[in-house]
Amino acid sequence: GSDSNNNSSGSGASSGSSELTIYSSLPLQGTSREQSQAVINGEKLALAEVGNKVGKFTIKYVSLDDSTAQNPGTADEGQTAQNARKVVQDKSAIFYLGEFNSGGTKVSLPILNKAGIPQISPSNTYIGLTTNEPGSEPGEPNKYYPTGKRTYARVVPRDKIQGAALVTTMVEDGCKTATLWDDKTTYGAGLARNIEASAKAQNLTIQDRQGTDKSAANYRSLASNVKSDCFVWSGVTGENGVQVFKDVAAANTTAKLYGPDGVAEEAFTNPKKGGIPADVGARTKLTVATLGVKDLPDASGVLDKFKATYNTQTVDPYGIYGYETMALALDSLKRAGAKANDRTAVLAALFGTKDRKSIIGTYSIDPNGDTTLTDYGLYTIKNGLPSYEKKIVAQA
Amino acid sequence: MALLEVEGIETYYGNIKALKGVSLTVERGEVVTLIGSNGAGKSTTLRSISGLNPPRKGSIRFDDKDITTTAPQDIVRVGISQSPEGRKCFPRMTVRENLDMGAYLRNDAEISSDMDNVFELFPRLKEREKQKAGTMSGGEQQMLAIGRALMAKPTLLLLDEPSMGIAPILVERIYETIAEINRQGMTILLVEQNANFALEVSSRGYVLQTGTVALTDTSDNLRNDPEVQKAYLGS
Amino acid sequence: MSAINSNLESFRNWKHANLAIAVVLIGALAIFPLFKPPLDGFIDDCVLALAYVVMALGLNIVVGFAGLLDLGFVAFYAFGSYAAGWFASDFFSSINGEKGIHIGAGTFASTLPGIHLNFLLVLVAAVIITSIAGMIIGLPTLRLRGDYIAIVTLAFGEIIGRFAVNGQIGGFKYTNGRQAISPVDALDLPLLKEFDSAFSIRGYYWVALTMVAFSLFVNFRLRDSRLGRAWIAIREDEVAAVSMGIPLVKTKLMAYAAGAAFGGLSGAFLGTYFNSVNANQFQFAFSIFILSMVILGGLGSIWGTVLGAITLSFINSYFIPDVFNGIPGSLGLDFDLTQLSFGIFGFLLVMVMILRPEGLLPEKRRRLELKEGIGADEAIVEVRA
Amino acid sequence: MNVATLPPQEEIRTTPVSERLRKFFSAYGLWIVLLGLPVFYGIKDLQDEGDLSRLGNNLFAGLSNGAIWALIALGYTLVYGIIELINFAHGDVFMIGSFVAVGMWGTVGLALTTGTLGLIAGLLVTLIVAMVVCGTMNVMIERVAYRPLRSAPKLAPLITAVGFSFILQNVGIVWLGSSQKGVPDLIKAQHVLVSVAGIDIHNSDVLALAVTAPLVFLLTTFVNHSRSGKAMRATAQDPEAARLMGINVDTTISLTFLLGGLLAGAAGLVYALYQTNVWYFQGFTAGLIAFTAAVMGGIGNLKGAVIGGLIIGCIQQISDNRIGAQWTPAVVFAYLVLIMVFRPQGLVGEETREAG
Amino acid sequence: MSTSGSIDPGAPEVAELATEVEGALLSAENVSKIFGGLVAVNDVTVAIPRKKIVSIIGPNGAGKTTFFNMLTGLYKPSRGKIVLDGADITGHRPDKIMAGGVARTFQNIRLFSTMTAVENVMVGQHARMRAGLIGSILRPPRVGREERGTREKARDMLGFVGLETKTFDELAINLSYGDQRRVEIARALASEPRLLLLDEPTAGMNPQESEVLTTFMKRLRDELDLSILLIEHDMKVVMGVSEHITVLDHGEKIAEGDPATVRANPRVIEAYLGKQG
Ligand SMILES: Nc1ncnc2c1ncn2[C@@H]1O[C@H](COP(=O)(O)OP(=O)(O)OP(=O)(O)O)[C@@H](O)[C@H]1O
Ligand SMILES: Nc1ncnc2c1ncn2[C@@H]1O[C@H](COP(=O)(O)OP(=O)(O)OP(=O)(O)O)[C@@H](O)[C@H]1O
Ligand SMILES: [Mg+2]
Ligand SMILES: [Mg+2]
Repeated sequence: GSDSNNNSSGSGASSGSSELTIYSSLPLQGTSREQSQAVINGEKLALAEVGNKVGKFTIKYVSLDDSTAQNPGTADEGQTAQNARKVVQDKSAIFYLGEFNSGGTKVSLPILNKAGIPQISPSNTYIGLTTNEPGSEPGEPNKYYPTGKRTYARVVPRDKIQGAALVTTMVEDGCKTATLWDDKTTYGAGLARNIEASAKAQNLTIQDRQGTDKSAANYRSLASNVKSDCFVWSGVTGENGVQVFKDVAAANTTAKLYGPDGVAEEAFTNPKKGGIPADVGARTKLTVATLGVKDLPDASGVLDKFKATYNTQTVDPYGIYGYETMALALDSLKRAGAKANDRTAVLAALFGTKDRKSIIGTYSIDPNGDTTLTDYGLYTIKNGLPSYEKKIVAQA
Repeated sequence: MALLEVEGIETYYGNIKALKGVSLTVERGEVVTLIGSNGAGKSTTLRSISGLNPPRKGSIRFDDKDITTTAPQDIVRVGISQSPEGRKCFPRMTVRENLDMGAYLRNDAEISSDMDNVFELFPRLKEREKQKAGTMSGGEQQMLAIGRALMAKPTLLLLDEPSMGIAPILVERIYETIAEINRQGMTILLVEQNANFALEVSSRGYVLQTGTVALTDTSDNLRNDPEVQKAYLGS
Repeated sequence: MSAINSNLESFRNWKHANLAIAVVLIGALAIFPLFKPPLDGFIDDCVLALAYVVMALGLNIVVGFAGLLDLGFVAFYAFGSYAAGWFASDFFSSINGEKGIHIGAGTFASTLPGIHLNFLLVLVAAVIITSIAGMIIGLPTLRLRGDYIAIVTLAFGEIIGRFAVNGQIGGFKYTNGRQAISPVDALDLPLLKEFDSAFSIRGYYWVALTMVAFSLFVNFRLRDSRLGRAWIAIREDEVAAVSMGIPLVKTKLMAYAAGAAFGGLSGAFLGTYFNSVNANQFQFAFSIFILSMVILGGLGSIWGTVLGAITLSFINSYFIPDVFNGIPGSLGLDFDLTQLSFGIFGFLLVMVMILRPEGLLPEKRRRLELKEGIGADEAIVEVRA
Repeated sequence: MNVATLPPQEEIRTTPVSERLRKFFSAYGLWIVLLGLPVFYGIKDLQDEGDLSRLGNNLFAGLSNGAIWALIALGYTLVYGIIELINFAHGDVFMIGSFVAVGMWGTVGLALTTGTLGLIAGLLVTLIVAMVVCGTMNVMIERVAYRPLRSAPKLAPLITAVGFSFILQNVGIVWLGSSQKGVPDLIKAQHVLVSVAGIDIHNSDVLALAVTAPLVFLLTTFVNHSRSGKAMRATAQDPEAARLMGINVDTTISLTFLLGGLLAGAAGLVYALYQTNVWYFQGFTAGLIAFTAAVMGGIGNLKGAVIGGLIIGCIQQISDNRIGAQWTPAVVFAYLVLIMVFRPQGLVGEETREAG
Repeated sequence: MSTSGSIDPGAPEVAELATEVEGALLSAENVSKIFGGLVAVNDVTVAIPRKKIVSIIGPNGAGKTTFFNMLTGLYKPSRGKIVLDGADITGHRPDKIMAGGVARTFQNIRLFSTMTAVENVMVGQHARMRAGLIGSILRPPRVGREERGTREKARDMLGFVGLETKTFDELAINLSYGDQRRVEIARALASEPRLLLLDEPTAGMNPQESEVLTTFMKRLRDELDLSILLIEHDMKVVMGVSEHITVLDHGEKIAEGDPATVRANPRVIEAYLGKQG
């Protein structure tokens, strides 16, 4: 049987010491490496901004890899579980920031939940992790919370919101029909389901529903079937997003092209960095859960610092999400005050987040752990960079 | 100076010492035969000479050059070719291509007339010129292996059990041929189980026993040696 | 030195040497977790290693014993894992009017919809499914020779991986694709309380160890049996084997089935242990990973396979992430080695193989073998199997 | 004990129907398999659209795509033919070829604005550099990873090949990151050059066929007719006998790897121009496809590799276009399995004799 | 060694079933084998009586080995019929035919090279054993007994063919050529055959060793009541043991009869024996 003297379950008063550890767990090998790296950069930046200190506590940052050489590019189930257990064992652990992939979170969440460790994901959008709204599976989300208490929050709005944002934009652009492909990841397939649902609600006809295989050399044959006004791809750059857009753009020279935050990065937008060519970029619009500086003046300072620190022209949305993940964690610790080493108190603080003014807008964390943020920014591509157009008012 | 001088060679398979100091010489223009029972080291001696299993000790000189550690392909170049044990034809090449391979290092005008000679010796090969060697019968492959070795037009020809699996009528032919090409000037070192034949065509012979030379003499003397008769010739 | 060697040699030749090694080893391994914290990362690595040992022992039957190069072993991992996913989770949530089917399921699992069988029943299901799958996959390879077998098994591995990713044909959903079937019921055995991996993984460790002991037992028994000899005969020379009265079809299929069963066993365990069955896992690289264990350990050698599996598994889950990647940190450098782990893994494979071409612990037969590079020879045309 | 047990009579006599079926399938099965998809969709197209241009487009695109697979498959088959090694690193050598080519574009200053002549000259330079780099690398890999294992068990080099595949992939990751990188579309790959009978011929198609056809021709001529080619074939069939013919086996094997590498390098460049994207994993995927192509055609057989590559190209296009990209790998491999069932030695593989 | 008891040639039902050649243990009736355009065996009929040694001789490429391969099921005859003890076995699988009592050796030795001599011979008994997958794993007493018995018998067989005890546990590949031939014969014998097919068993043996083998074959026939079908180019051996000889040339039967008749046949002399025969 199992050992019972390790009682970190539920209310774990962590260590008496003044050092707390925040773990991040992301796939550092394979195709997701770049986005993971962006997340880490954001997290480190946010931590550096507070000088690695919250109140009397010193914060240590440990980055774990949830992929393995044998299973790169995504959360390896074994490694993810091991990461979670590693953190459970660490009495100084106070936050677990991850996973990148919703599939990975399904593994780590139940373990961390039992130990009562607060978890924030920088990127999960899958609905079923927090709610049982349409698009989730039966039994979700309760099956991920064996203690019955919520311990998981996320800074990115769940798919439902972005799906609606994308469809709203397409309809506004005058599309009657759309082709929808997804990359078959938890993220891509989940978002696609929400796009479909939203499209139905807004009378946009989805003509062709396909899943792509990222290792395909090209999608020319598949693209020759695209006959609709609009094309939307629900996936991330790392799943061969650039090629998808190039081939669709070539096969159908008039369709308007749309992508989610999964591709709102330079690797996708900038031809010099391997992104789509400028003429395709000119036809492409993206949605990101971040508003531009003109609608969110507070963010500009952080963005500039980010650009300076990491020497880039644009900030990958995942860099922003990473920053906000850490910022939210630190904010919760700060609000827990002297009890920042008490996981229960920190959880209470996390779920007590109200009207937080952040780099991605003002939001609260609802009882499910979801952000109340519904603001999506619409971006076009200028000079190889995502350029903020306007705030989308989604017709959810 | 003898054409081939093998001096005290010791050859191993892994840690097994197959040759324990074999010495022999072959004079230019001779037919010399090696006899001995199974596992005595006859094939190993030939393999050592042609460089497939270089000896760890001892030396091999050919035409006054040391070839002890020379690579097999270079040994062919200096004029030694072998019809190996187990035939080793190229299974997915046709009969003709196999013979062509025999002449791989040659570049003279006589290749095609030499091939005709081989075909004359083994009409079956001519008949099956385009058949893949791998589909030939055992004996047919043996013919091919001999023919291929002849195609190299070597100074010294090493034959490892050329009569194995060959019909009696052809065995005679092969031995006539050996005598014939020897008359034309080729030196031959012959390994045979069929000692009766071998000693008939050769001038001298060596008897190998468990990796050493047990006896050497002229072929006539060996044939009449009661020991040899009893052990190798059958009564 | 030579005295030690000869002692070692005589021990190796002792009739019960394997039994003795196994008993001592497994005994020692059984008590070791008690000296470690219950959630220790090292035990975690050990559980994985043990599960891989079971896989590798299975593949060793197919590749090592019977000489059938199988590049699609991942298929059995997939089937085994899905057995756990299907029969021990809420995946089929609408079954039985959303009330679920529960047979010997744990207390928490009993409250969930879907099919929830006891872990032992899941294992049985996994073994049955994978054995059948093994035979079906084996069928088209029967007339093939040498490396053609490799590609057909590879093809099946890929096809099954693809089916796992797509997850749905028409309206019927049979996997959750890359979105994972999760969570899978915690491991619980009759008479013991549930093994909750959030508090202790010792239970998992012991179950894995038991599976290894079982696999070792079966492997040794099979190797020294009529069937084991038949496999080796087929590996050496199919024509001679069939001429000696060995039915090729049946004997090969049994190798596939037996090998697959272990893949399934381990797959079901891993599905349970990982608490999730994700189509991402079922990639060609996994087949290669397990195959490397077998070859690196010493093809056909049971202890070699065990050692190979442990070595590679630890390189992958302990050495690279926990030791190697920590090197810059301990030197005070801010250099991230994780992006090199892939290459390091490859480099180690190359090094080990070049240093020990015969494998870490070569099969006894191969140690005795003086001549190298022998094997079944040229093709046979017409054996109709 | 009764030794004379014979199988029961029923087993002896096959029923005429099943016998006839068996005969039928062994005679026509392969053709049914090969032609199944195209004929089915051809009829469907005729019904739905009244002409065959859609199928024609699929097949033509398939041929040009397949040409790239063929180039890689040739390298596989050459190496397999000579040392019976499934060279898993080959695809990754090809990947490095692409990376080198793309890197060279930058170096020699090729960009979208470069004029036609400059482009051709630049690409020729790139082609040569990519070929040379890959050829050399392939030879070096053989030296380091396979030659020391010449006398080891047959599967040992398979593992070093996998090891090198990982190493090269890691080089790719460090070089250009871990996701696909779009590269400048120098030749306007998807620009329709001409349209014949409803079939669009793109720049990329012309490029792929124009590079592949002569290379394949040169290679097959070289292997079948040159002295070194003969040496390669001989070494492949029996290295020991080859040495007895005066062939330097090591040199010949190196030469084989060199040729395979050269082709991989060429394929690397063509791939980059054709697909307009590169990534570290492309070699692995392409390698798998090329290996499949080589086996489909009859492993060790040059003609077979080319035919296999072209067939796979066509299947992929048809499947992408009709069945859906998500099923394409499954369709390709299912095809392979079926072909193996009907032709165990591959499409143009040779049979050899039972040695009795 | 009690194989003899297992064969009951006089059993009435067997006699009834016997076709074509009365009382023959095995008969090949008008069999042909065509490879592409090449007729390797053409319409050959051979009957092998019980407890007799019959030889097939003929020039290289005459079709002897091909004929063997048809008898043992490795090749399927293009035409014709093969009958074993009254049962038609044409086109049966090799393992079934072996189980029916026909064992063989190969022209190029085909031992299982990484198995010891004893193990090789144990494989020969495969068809006579019963342990299956489950039995092999659980190893009930029955299987244990069978296993021990098999090993015993293998050692007996190796002794019988004259292998030295100390080489019993050597790997086959490390044995000398002659010993490998012996192990091959022991392996074939271990299957308790009624008919033994030997393809050039003396190839690579010296005349002295061939003589020993000749005696041995006679012993097999007499002590184990075996029939032997022999392919051989060594006329001393062939003439010494055979009771009946069939001569093939270009796939066709050109002569048959007892050794003296065959030896005197001018066609045989011309095609095969040469002047000294
Ligand atoms: N490849 C090998 N590996 C290990 N030992 C070998 C090998 N080849 C030969 N031997 C051993 O070396 C010794 C000499 O063998 P060799 O083949 O030279 O004998 P031989 O005289 O040619 O016999 P035969 O008449 O049987 O051909 C034998 O003891 C044999 O067992
Ligand atoms: N698979 C095949 N394809 C084509 N021809 C073949 C095949 N197998 C055998 N042959 C041919 O059939 C003929 C008979 O071969 P077989 O091996 O039966 O001869 P054999 O009588 O045993 O000769 P040997 O005494 O040389 O062993 C030979 O000419 C051979 O080339
Ligand atoms: Mg010899
Ligand atoms: Mg023969």
